[in-house]
Amino acid sequence: MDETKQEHRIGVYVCQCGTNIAKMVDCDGVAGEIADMPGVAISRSYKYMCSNPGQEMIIADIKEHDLDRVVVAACSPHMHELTFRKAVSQADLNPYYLEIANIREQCAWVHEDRGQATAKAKDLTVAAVDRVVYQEALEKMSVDMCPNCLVIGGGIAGMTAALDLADAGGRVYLVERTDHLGGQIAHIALTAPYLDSAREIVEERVTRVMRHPKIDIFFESQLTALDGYVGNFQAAIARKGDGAAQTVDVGSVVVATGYKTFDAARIPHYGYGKLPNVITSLELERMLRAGRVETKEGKPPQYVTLIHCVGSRNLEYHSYCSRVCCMAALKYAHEIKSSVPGAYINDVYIDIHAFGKGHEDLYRRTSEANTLFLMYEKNDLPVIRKADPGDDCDMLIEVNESLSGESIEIPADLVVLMVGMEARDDCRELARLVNISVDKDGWFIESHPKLDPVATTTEGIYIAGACQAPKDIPDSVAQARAAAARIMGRIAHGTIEIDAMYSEIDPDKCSGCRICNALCPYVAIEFDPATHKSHVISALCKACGACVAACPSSAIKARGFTDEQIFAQIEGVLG
Amino acid sequence: MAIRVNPKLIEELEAYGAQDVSKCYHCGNCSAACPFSKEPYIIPRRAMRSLQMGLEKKLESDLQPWLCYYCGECSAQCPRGAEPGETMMSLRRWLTARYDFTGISRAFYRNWKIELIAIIVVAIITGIGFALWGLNTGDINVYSGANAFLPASQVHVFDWILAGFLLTMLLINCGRMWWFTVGRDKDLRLGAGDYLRKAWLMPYHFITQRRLSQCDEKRPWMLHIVLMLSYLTMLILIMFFLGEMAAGPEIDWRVHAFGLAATVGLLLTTFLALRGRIKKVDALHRHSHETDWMFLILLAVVASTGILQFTLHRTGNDAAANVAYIVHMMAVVPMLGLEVPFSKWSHMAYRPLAMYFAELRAEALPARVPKAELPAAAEPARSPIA
Amino acid sequence: MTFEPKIVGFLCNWCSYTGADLAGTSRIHYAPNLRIIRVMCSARIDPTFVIKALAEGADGVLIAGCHPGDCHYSEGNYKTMRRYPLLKKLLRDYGIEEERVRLEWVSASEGHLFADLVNEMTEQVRALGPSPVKSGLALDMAER
Amino acid sequence: MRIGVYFCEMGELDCVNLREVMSYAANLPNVATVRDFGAMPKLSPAGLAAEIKSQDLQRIVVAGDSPGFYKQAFTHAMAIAGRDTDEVRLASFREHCPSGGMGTVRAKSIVACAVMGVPFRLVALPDTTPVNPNTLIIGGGIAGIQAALEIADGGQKVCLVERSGTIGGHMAMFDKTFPTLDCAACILTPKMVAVDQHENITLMTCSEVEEVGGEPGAYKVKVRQNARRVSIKDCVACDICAQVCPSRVISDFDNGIAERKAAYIAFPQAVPNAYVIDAANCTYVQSGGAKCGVCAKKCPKECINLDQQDELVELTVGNIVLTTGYDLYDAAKIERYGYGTYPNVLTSLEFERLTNASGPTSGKIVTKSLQRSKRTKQDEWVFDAESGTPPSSVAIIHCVGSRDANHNEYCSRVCCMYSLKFAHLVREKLPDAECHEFYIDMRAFGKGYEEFAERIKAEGTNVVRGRTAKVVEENGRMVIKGEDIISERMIDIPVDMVILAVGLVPAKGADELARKLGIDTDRYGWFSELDYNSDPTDTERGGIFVAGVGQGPKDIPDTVAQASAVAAGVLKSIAVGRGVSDVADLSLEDIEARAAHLVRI
Repeated sequence: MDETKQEHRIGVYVCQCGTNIAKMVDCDGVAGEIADMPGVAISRSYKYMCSNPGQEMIIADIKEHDLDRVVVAACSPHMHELTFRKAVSQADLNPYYLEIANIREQCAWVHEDRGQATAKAKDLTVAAVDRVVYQEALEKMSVDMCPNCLVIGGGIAGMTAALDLADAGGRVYLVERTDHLGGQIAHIALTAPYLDSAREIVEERVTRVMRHPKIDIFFESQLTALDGYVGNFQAAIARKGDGAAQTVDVGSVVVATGYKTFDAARIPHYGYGKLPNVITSLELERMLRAGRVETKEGKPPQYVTLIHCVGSRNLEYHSYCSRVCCMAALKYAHEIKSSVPGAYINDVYIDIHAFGKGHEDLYRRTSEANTLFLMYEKNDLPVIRKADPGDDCDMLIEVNESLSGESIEIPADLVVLMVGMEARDDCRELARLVNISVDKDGWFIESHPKLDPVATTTEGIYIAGACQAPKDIPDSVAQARAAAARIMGRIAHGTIEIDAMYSEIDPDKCSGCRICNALCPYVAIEFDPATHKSHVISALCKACGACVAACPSSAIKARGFTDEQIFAQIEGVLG
Repeated sequence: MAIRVNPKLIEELEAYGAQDVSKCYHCGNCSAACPFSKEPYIIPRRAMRSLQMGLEKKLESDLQPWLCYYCGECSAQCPRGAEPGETMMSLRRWLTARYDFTGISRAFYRNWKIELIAIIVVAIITGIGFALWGLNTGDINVYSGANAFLPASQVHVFDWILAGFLLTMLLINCGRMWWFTVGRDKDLRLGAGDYLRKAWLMPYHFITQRRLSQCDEKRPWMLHIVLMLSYLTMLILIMFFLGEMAAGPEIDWRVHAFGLAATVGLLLTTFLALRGRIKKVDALHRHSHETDWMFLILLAVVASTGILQFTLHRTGNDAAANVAYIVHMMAVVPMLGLEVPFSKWSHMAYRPLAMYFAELRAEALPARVPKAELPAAAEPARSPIA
Repeated sequence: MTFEPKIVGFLCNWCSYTGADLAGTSRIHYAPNLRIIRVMCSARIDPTFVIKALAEGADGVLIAGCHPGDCHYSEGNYKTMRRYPLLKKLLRDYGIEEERVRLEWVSASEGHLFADLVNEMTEQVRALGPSPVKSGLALDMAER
Repeated sequence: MRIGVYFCEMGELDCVNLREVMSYAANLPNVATVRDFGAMPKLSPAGLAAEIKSQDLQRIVVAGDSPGFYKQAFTHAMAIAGRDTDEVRLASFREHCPSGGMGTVRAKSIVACAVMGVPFRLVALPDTTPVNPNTLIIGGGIAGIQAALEIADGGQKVCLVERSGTIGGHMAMFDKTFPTLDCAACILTPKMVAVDQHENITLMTCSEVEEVGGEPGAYKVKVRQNARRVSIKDCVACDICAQVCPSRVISDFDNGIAERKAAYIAFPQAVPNAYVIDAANCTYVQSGGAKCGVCAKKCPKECINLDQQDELVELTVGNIVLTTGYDLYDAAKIERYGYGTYPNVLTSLEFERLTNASGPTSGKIVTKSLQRSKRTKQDEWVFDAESGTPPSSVAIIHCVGSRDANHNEYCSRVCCMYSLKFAHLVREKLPDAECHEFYIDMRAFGKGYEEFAERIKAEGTNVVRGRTAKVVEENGRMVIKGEDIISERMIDIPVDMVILAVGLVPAKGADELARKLGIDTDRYGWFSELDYNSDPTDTERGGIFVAGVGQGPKDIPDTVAQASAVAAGVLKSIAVGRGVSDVADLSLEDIEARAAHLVRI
């Protein structure tokens, strides 16, 4: 195998990543040893390969030492494979003549013995050198970008994205599972922290969406299938009830399906469903809208208690914070007080999350309005019980109050449970349908938590609003716009490049057994009766390689992941 | 047994001057800013909390408000403008009302007009009483000696009656204070020995105002102690040397000296206090309850009329001196009869008592096991008071 | 001196490899005996990869993919699941302890689980001792 | 239909003449009664119900700066009176009333819309105007970078103006980012490089906006390009100029905990990757060319021109994006924490640099040591990896200058999380060190934040609920004074290092910039968005957008989302060739007419 290497000129770059890698791996040492490998023309170690000078170094070397292969031993390829491919191609070398050795996430950061870590880092780098030799020059394909867009969900996020995209000139298909637009906000009277009219927001958005000539709305409908690939999706939309689905061509998809509220009945402490005067925030909204905040007995409550974090920030239910409930609770404190001036309002909380613009002011105002804030420890939930007949209240809430260190009981005639946000039941189903992933809580996973909160691991599929994680209105709107922006950018180009990694069938080897046809989840393999052979529709292929492993006559090649490459890598890692 | 919270108490306290308690979000800044905040007496936040939650019983048996001398540091640093200092002041008013069995104090604090009326009524009765009595027993033109308009000997008797009344009231209320804060607490194991061993704390704190001297700001302490001592001196003089005071030029020079010193002390301090409350610069003077004003004004009148009659008498205007004397009495009687047992002045007795009780409690309390042990947390101070 | 086994891991790009990265970003330490090879999907893992690894001197092989139902390619891992028993049979025929080759599901959010898995498997293989394959089988492979 | 208009104020509005608005409302069609309840009114639903009945009202309009606070009283009243409770509408002035003269007119139009029962935001959609396809972005932090890339990737020309010598902003100073703890440089530098290489982006560093004229769609902007005195094109960042430069300066990039030369580069990955001559501290420039000038002589590429002059560049742009970010609140204003008095009391950014691999101690956490400074020629407390000793106990204090009526009342949103991150870094680098964290509310609200907070507690950091009141010195050691509220104890913990989680304030000059652009700021100086909920990144002025912390404290994901959101507005306008004009262009008559039209259909 060394012979094959001999004729190559490989450049190897070991990144120190500040001290991230250098702390556990002797980078210079590794670079030094690799330098002696056959075919390696140059081998260096540098503080930050990803930095501008780092990339410049690679480009310069490629030109100077006319390298034909490049290996970068650095962080995970998920981090910077693209960065370095770009650098390589800037030096007029095919970007796929590049191999990344992951010596940070899977070496420096997970080991404690510098010796062993260094040895492993070397093995990984050597393997990368072995593998890169078998890399081939691949070309990206470019396909047309359909300017139409599918938006799933008619809440504030969905409507905002739809409006922006339609205003920009593309046709938008808006799929809404209910018979009206507005989503969760349609059930809310006022918004926190300024107590502005939620209804006006909805009215404004809905009117504009309904009247927009470029938006087609599918009420009481759902996405039943999504075929194709970025720029060229075929989405099947079916109305509830009738099976006949309508298919539309879209270039991108915005998933804005939002959330569902936590089912308070799951928490035995609160007796929701058993005690008539324990209600959820949603039920309170209904009361407020009807203008009557009163107990089941029809009396105005003297004592009202708001309980925070119902289903949120709790080991048994959801560990995460639902982000909007705190402000909503403070808002309710004011609304109830203004509806029932005589009422005493108690607010049972863990921490007040008043983090946004105007939030702290609302918190201060709520305190000033004599709202009594009572703090409980996470996971030490309050317990609600019926009061004794003699009492001047309907229920008593037992709390271990942290700020006083007392175990207290709070009189209550009405208890409002601030139910948290939960991923929708069908999130996994939908995720599979549009081929994106969900986290342990059922929220859709963004392609990067910090730098790319709207894109997903699947090209052309974007997420916006509370389906990605709990969010308030402004943040949902911002994210929806962000998704729209990304799509507009794509549309402006007219075409898009799709990854060069896909499978190929060698017609000479193919026996036409058709095993692969059935295997492909994307029906990307077609059988040609004429030639009696199968071939891959590369644009549809997502390069999973299932067919490659299955082919009895090993006629299928996974570009970028060929058998030779992986064999070479195996030999490499085993030194 | 869980304690019931009572959101109504905070409203009741507004009448006593606690306007901003609900603003507190319990960051704990005030307790740490307070020079007196030592376990087991973490002040002022914990009292603020009890008040917010309306834990009446707990507050009633709480000595913490008395341990605060209102240096104002907590209010100055409070991030929410919740005025912890003023809240403690209001709690002291509320406690005074609680201790007072007659309910008069409560009436005074909840509605200052009642106190004002009471003062005026008492003053008028005193005035008329003394005038009539003087006119048919003595001569308006004679200040002292034989045939004096208001002969010292008789006034003296009156003084003693008044003192007796005043003392009984105070004793009963102090008794109640003891019961609320120490007596009824089952967890406390206190023998007569403990009471005796610590008894010195009362006079000690009464005379020295030691604790106030520990505030970062020393000026209030100096004023307070001057006021206190002048007042005490006056009291003693009146109680035991009234004769000499009323006597003419042949007055004993010591009485003379003390008398004048005390008067100057009183006038000076009341003047400064009044000025402070008008200017409202430093935190402790920013808020004034009506009862504060009445008390200060009474004190000013007493002192000024006192010195006035003295001067008039010395300058030979006996008639004028006698009139001044009556006015003087019109201020003195309501002050001693109303202010001392039922209003602000009573803290003169409650504070030293509180120091004493607090120390007793701290001694007798079973060692508290903290919920969570801190790595480097300080040990609870042995003596939180002295 | 204790025997330090060499383990080759074939990890799917979307779940297990990302999970391994998460273990890294969370700085969860584990045994350095595993050498990871990235494939797009566990379904790409050709049985010959495993044989090759053993032939090249690996004492153990780890195959890891998304949990059933979570596959990025919707059903790749089911294919892997079906192939695995056949692979086991093959190994038995070669006379290789089955425990040397393991199929596990590791999701993108299971950094801890991945670290534990590596530690546990390392100990397991260490207990088994050096692989018998190194001797004979390598030749057969060479002919392939 | 009979309508009643009721005014209830919070008393926080000075830009509206309420009397005038009321008399206007009284003359609107169908308005039966107008009443002013004054500031902070105590309303009785029963009383209102009686009035509704007596006046026979079918619709209520509650008007004021924040009328929502009083709405329910009226809704309840309508219910009692047996009317349609949905017929209570709000006329909120706080939301859409600009400061200055416009306030009263705007208030009138808002009332008009409410009376007619149509959403103001729908009626007040500004007209469109032709738009110039070029975009100006002011501020080269992560927000500016993200917005620039989004727009440039959309195929449009962008000019990114940055005040300092490099883009990257505060994020470039960070070591790790919460909650994933991936290194900031690793995720930021590629984007910076991308900006540098993008054919659609013109990068103007060392530049500031001097003057803004023109109108929406075609703004005329004067940008002052301060002389960098080093040719970006030719500089290879060989560092020789810095080595030979005699003038030592406190490094602003390292937030004052390290020194640099007057010829310097902020950090190795700076973009553009070229050195800068700090004119204010350059001997040559200050001496008017009389002294020094050695760097220019020694530069192997001869790319230093110490006599270079500032330039004024004229730009015409259709859209402007404000991403000016933030500064830290001045911790010295809070004397009781001893910042500036005790050497080892640090601000959050100082600690970021200290713990940063590319910082002065290359990431070693040590306390300051006394050394003779080459700069001032006297002993100074400095960070030095060799002579400095690692702290055995560290305190992290939350809410420094935030949530405090004496400083800033708002919450700075990021401090809780970065403080937890600090705790993790301290415990990771110094496993034997104690770490104490003092907070009021633990605001871990984002995706994965709560889990992160739990993890930090599990790692053995002592997380205490209770704000630290003061840092004092007791026999040579700093001592933290506070109350541990949960365990009912007074805190009295000796520490070697105190890290202040200092809150955020608008970036220096942001207010002036806002004035130049004719947009509002809130009372703390953060840029005012057009609508808090539905248009968080637009402003009153057409084609001017805000994103990131400049609009209000925000963490990186939210900042990035906003930055991308802005791109939507920009790209949209360019795609159809028309952008929106100023909301203020709409006259009261226009609004009335449009509202009436909307009611008809």
